[in-house]
Amino acid sequence: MKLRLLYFARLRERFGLGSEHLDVPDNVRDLDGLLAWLRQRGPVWAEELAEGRPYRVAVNQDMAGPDTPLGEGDEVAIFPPVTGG
Amino acid sequence: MKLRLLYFARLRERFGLGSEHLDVPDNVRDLDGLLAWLRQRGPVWAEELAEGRPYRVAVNQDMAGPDTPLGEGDEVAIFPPVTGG
Amino acid sequence: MKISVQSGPFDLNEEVAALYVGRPAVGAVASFLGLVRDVNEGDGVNTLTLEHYPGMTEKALTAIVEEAQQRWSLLGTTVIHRIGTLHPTDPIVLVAVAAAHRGEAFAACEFIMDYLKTRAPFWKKETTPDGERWVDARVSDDKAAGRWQAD
Amino acid sequence: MKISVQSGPFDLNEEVAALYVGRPAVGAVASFLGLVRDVNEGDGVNTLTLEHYPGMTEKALTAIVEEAQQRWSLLGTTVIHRIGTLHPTDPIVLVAVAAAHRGEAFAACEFIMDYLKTRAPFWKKETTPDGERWVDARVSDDKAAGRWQAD
Repeated sequence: MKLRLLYFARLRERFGLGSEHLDVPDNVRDLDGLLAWLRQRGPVWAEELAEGRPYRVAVNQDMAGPDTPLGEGDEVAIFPPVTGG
Repeated sequence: MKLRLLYFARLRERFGLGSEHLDVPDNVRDLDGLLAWLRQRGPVWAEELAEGRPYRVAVNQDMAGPDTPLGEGDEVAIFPPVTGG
Repeated sequence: MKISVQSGPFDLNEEVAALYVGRPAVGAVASFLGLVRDVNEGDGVNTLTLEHYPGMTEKALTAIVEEAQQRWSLLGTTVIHRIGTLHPTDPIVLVAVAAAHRGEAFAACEFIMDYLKTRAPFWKKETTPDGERWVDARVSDDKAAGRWQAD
Repeated sequence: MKISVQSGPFDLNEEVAALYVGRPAVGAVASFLGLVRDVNEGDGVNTLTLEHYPGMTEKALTAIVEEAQQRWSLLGTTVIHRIGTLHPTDPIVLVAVAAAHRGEAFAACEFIMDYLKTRAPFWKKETTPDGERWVDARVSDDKAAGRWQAD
């Protein structure tokens, strides 16, 4: 399944990239699965995306939870809690 | 005792005057006494200053109640509930 | 603290800028603009005339702002209230409050408006197609002011 | 509803006037201006850089304003949020709400700010004398947004 990933703010800097196209294995079906897969990419990923860390995920620009299903072409954004205003 | 009386808004129009200097009898010692004395002046005064009517009184520019004592030269203002803003 | 009772208009930019320009501790300015509406209690309004009690009005507004300053940590407050004859869409009142954070600015701005509505000696007279009439005080304004006493 | 995410400044007079000029049903405009402070968490701030999520930011702000419109009877709403690098005393955000009466305007303005602070994808990075740092989300902002759910 092809996904577009976006990273913002501190996470963009920590991962060293702002966006990427990913082709994830078939067993990645929801957000929980995607996060588990991303954590395998290296220590920075494992650390920043560990459970309990303060990050948020949006799928197709709507806030999403671990059970949110993923589909072909979805835009998934991972970012710290927001601090605008 | 000499007082300066001020009337505002609807009461100013009803009484037909905005301010006056009054010399009230010695038995007028507080606001309650002044109001009783003013009610004797005629039907419009009796009606508008009847107990239970929605008017407010300030003595020397501070909101006052029936027990507020009056002294020589005090400025007493009588007016409807305020409606600014 | 700036308090002004005036017949002429005021400039919102100028008043709000005076609260934060050159004052980098200010993180929030909450402001309220009250305007003449063309309808009140179901009737058309052509003009609105504001009467006040010179002297006591300024004193009452000062007391209201001082009470707000005691309740919240404020960095500046402006209250401007117009008097005389106004027309629909004319600004009547501006309350602007500067603080470090938004919660204080919002609360103080609303508090000042609620108290102004019930404690500052201004009276409104409307001209409608049926003639002139004095605006009656609203029970909801007493309720709005009363809630600050439950704190 | 006007929603703008922009790097340039905005004119408060113009934005507020757009909500009431020629619209005599409007009796109240509550507005909030958020500004860059020169101190945060005890440290000096030289610059503040705002990052956002293009597309989602506008979508989130629209959803917040729509929710406010469902909760209160509003006559107009403007939300402007700046991005890029700003300096102390620079305006960051403007929320202005028009309504017939002040209660609705105040409540909706504060609601929009509270939700913006917790739901709109913006992130602040500060430059202090010790270097750059990302601003942490405040627990108090979550609390402020949470109180609207108790209604």
